[in-house]
Amino acid sequence: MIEFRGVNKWFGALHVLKDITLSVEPREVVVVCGPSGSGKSTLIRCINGLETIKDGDLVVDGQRLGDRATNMTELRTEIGFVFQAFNLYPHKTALENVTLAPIHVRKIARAEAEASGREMLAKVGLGDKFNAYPSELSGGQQQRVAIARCLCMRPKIMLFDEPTSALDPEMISEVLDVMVGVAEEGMTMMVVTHEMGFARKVAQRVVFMDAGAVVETGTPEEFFSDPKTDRSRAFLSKILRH
Amino acid sequence: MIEFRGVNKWFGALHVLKDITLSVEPREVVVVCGPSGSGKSTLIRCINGLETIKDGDLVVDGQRLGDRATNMTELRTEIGFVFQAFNLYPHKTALENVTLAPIHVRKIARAEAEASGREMLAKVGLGDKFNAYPSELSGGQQQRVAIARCLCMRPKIMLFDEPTSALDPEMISEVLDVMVGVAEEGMTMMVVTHEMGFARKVAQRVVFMDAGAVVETGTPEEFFSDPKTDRSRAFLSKILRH
Amino acid sequence: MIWFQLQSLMGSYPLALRGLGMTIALSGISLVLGTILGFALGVLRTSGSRWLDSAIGLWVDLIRGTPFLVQIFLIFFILPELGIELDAFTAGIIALTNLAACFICEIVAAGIRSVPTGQVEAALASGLSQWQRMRQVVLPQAMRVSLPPLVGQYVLLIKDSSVVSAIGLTDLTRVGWLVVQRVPNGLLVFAIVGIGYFVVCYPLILLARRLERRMSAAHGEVQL
Amino acid sequence: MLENFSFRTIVEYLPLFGQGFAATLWLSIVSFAGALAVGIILCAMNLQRSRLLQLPAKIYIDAIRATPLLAQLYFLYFGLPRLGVVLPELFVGILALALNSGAYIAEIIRAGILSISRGQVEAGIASGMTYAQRMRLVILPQAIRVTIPPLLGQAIVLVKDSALLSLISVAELTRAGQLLASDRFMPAEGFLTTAACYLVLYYGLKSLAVFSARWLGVRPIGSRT
Amino acid sequence: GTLDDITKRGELRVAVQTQGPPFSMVDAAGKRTGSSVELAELMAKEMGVKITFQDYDWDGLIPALLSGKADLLVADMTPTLARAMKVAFTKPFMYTGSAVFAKTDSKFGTMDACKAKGTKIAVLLGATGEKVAKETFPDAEIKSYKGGGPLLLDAVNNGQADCGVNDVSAVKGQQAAYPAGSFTIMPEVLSKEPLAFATRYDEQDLLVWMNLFLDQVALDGRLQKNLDYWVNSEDWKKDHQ
Ligand SMILES: Nc1ncnc2c1ncn2[C@@H]1O[C@H](COP(=O)(O)OP(=O)(O)OP(=O)(O)O)[C@@H](O)[C@H]1O
Ligand SMILES: Nc1ncnc2c1ncn2[C@@H]1O[C@H](COP(=O)(O)OP(=O)(O)OP(=O)(O)O)[C@@H](O)[C@H]1O
Ligand SMILES: [Mg+2]
Ligand SMILES: [Mg+2]
Repeated sequence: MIEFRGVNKWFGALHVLKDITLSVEPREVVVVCGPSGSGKSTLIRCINGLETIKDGDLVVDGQRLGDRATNMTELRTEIGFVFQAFNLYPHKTALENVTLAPIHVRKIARAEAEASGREMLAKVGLGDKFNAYPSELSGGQQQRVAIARCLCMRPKIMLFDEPTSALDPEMISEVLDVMVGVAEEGMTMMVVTHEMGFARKVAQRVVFMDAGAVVETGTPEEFFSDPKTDRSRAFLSKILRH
Repeated sequence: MIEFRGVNKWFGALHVLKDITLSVEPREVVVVCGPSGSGKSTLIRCINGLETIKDGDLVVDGQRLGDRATNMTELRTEIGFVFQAFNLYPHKTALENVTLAPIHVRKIARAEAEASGREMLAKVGLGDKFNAYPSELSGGQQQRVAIARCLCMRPKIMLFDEPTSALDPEMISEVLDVMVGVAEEGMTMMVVTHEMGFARKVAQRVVFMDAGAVVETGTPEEFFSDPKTDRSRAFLSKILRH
Repeated sequence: MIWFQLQSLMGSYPLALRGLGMTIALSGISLVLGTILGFALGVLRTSGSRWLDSAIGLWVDLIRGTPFLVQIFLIFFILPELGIELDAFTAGIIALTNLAACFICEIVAAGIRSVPTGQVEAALASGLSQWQRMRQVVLPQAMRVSLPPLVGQYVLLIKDSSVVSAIGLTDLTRVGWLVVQRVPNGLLVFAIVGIGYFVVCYPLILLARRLERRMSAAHGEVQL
Repeated sequence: MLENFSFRTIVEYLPLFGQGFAATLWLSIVSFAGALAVGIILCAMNLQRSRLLQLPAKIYIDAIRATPLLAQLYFLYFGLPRLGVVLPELFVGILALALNSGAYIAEIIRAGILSISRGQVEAGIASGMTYAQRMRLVILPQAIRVTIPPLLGQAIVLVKDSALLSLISVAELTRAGQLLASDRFMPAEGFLTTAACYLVLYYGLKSLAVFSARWLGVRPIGSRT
Repeated sequence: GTLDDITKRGELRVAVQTQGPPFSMVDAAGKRTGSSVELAELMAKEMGVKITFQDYDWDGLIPALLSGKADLLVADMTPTLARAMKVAFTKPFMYTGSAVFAKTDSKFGTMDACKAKGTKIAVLLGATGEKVAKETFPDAEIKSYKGGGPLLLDAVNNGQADCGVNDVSAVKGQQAAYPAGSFTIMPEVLSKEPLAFATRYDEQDLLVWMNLFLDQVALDGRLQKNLDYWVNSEDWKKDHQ
């Protein structure tokens, strides 16, 4: 579904992605973790073309990014992206946030889009917040709207960039619960997160990055119980200690 | 050192602090926790007068807040306050951040203030970052500068409002380590935090708040192993689960 | 014909230089004074006193809402009836300074309001006095936001200074009017006047753009 | 001048002021609409990556901002006829105001657009919207809110600048005052009445801005120190 | 009295309206000159004081006189009765009339042509010409400009107006800046208007003195000399262009 083959990327002189080779199968859930600045966000932002790569191949849903034949705008409709900062449209209600892209991008009739938007919001536990503006919602609620917004496009892939790290501790679990639900329905997912409980529960694979390179990959059991590199061991000890 | 006696506070119609009675002894470390919106921030912001109280008595370091005789500006120099968002002055270097108040408020000679500022920054592990601007520091480093900034005023009391919740997971431990160090030197501390590891390690008491009221207080062992109310039990289960 | 007129215009260049000098003197002095006064008003406006805020707000509204000509007119012709006699240059400076101060006050107040609450609270918590908070923490940060619009406002005020010719000061625009009586090619004359203003204003616009770019570089350019 | 202030004469001239007021009002509205159009086009050009579009917009904006409206008005009114284009003065006046204010408005809108956080833009990109859709659905609606106060400021400037049109024989508010001053030699009466009318327009605009801000759901920023 | 003040001050303060040649203008050297200006200088000389000119633009002129910033107002101004309710005019120092002018090669060469419906006629805002034009050409479209007589010539020359109505001597003086024969000035004089100086009613002594001055210069020929040089011929051009 997603395949990185020797991908490299620079920000000016900074080599942010170093020769990444990695593939994600359909219906697979992959958790990406690693220290700050290691390139996790850059990695998943490349997948829907929010960042462009310098060399190497990146094939998503059978289409090679950067090819002339690849219509990025169309490809993006197949990829849902959930941001750390939610990025809901502040001038639209929850329902409008959720139906905006289906109506204008997918060209679905408004009534139909609203019906499925309502359904999706109800599914993430916000059946009573259709007409609330983002500013009237708690962080956890906003992030759930953001997830519903992606799901309404019925994407083939969902990408999450630290979806819970801007949330209050109490609200983290409500968002994680929704994400677990999505994973269990068989979505292909790549999730940047430090929530190891989530990784243990639904990930088929954990990818550990450091300084722009993939340092270690493995099943959650392997990774948590027996990290192979010093760097991942040090990282895990800091993350899990408190 | 800090004594709340029947303190009440309203924001408009919202009763944020309900009849709070609570006292903190010198050299005691108290951790405050509770769900979002329960009034934790408001509680500790009252102590240094960032919020004013409606009725009840609040006595800090022997002085009653709201009394004409109490000089708030002077009292505040005895109270260090560490914010969730660090609130470093972005236009000043680490060293300037740390020496601003000693020079202008305590009227200490610049050379002397800088010497003790350097010492304090070294103590929080930033001996090589004197001339860095906040934008050049990581979150964890910024928060440590913020703590050093308070310590430079040699306060009698330190207040922390969720000092680690805006940090990357890896950086949390470096800040907690510094806080543990401060606690062990015998500082009177009130800490709003959800880091239960920290509470276990240094707190003499945990205060659980809900909907503006203190619902439960106890030693960390009592509180974590045997929470008395349903509300605190539910809260703990969410916080500790992931 | 054009050549003939240009030649005849050349004779007026001492007059034009004097006009340009007057424009620069008037706007220079009143911009400096207006900036100082405007900052003071801006700080007062955000000092937390509702009374001061609405008093200054009302004054700013009055000045923004009425033609500058009328303000000059009141200062120069009506104040003498209250026993305040001013010469034209002083009256022009006062009127322009007041106008500048009102606009600058709004810009500065907006800058101050844009400084995050947390910054003020941090300063408050470490025991800085109100003046120290302003001086050390708030104003330096407000400046970042205020500087580009401030410089932009200067350009507008320089152009507004032409209204002072109503009270007998011969500024650049007035020179244009005088010359056009003799060389009736308004197009040519006012093109030259326009160039005069351009020479004064354009460096300021460039400066404003530079400041703006430096600030947005710090914030990271938005890609649309 | 004030001790003989004659309200009677003002009343006598009131119909004239009424006409002037109405003229200024509609002149300003039409010019402002034009200025918005000019501003939007200029701003759109200025935001393009292509230098070919960007450069003319930049040069135009700078040239307009650095020169006085009077010179621009002169160019349009007396300059265009030399090139064989004779336009009615009303049209020239509105054109001059729109072209002049448009340059300022372009900068205001640009600032508003650039103030939209990167995350908003990326959210639009990520959900597969085209450039035009992002602009229309995400960026502009949010930018509008930020630009209301500076747009109000510009509208006020435009209303006052429209006084300059009396120079090219467009009868507006300032002219009514000047007539009172030149027919009857009553400058105080003339100019103070004019000022009062402008103040009415100012407060009208201001409440319109407050109203539209509320309509768009912008919360006022509280002051604090 | 005002005359005492002037003597004490040693200075006569004159507000001028720089409407253009021949009455008041700034010449190429930047010096203020013209028929009215020279008369005012003569006045100061007779008073034995020096003269300062205050050059207001149109909006500031009347306020300057009324507020006492200036002692008198020197311009080519018609003393209408309405205006005389506010300021005190001297005796007329000359008579002129409004004339109609048009571009030489246009179809508006005669009065009748100008009377046609929809003719665009340029006048100066608030000037006598404005009123006269409205009476003479009831069907025409009157356009009032602000900013001085030369602007009218410019407007007619550029085709923004078909013809203009202004003080005949002003038109004659101002057309000098154009190539000879650019404009046709029609022989009909629409109205006979006096031109006078103005001062305030609380300056009766100055008013009396100025009237006496005008009588004197009329008698000893100095006024005629001034008018012959500035108004009735184009002699001034060779000295001042
Ligand atoms: N637009 C950019 N221009 C220049 N450098 C950038 C840009 N975006 C990111 N970087 C740099 O690239 C590196 C990797 O950034 P990235 O955001 O991918 O890290 P991350 O692993 O997601 O970190 P975090 O956990 O803090 O989100 C960092 O050093 C960052 O400073
Ligand atoms: N300045 C204010 N004006 C009005 N209401 C306020 C203000 N500050 C806080 N509140 C409200 O008071 C209540 C308590 O706020 P407080 O910030 O003390 O909660 P908290 O326990 O610190 O929550 P969190 O964990 O989210 O920081 C909340 O409902 C909040 O919305
Ligand atoms: Mg990241
Ligand atoms: Mg809080």
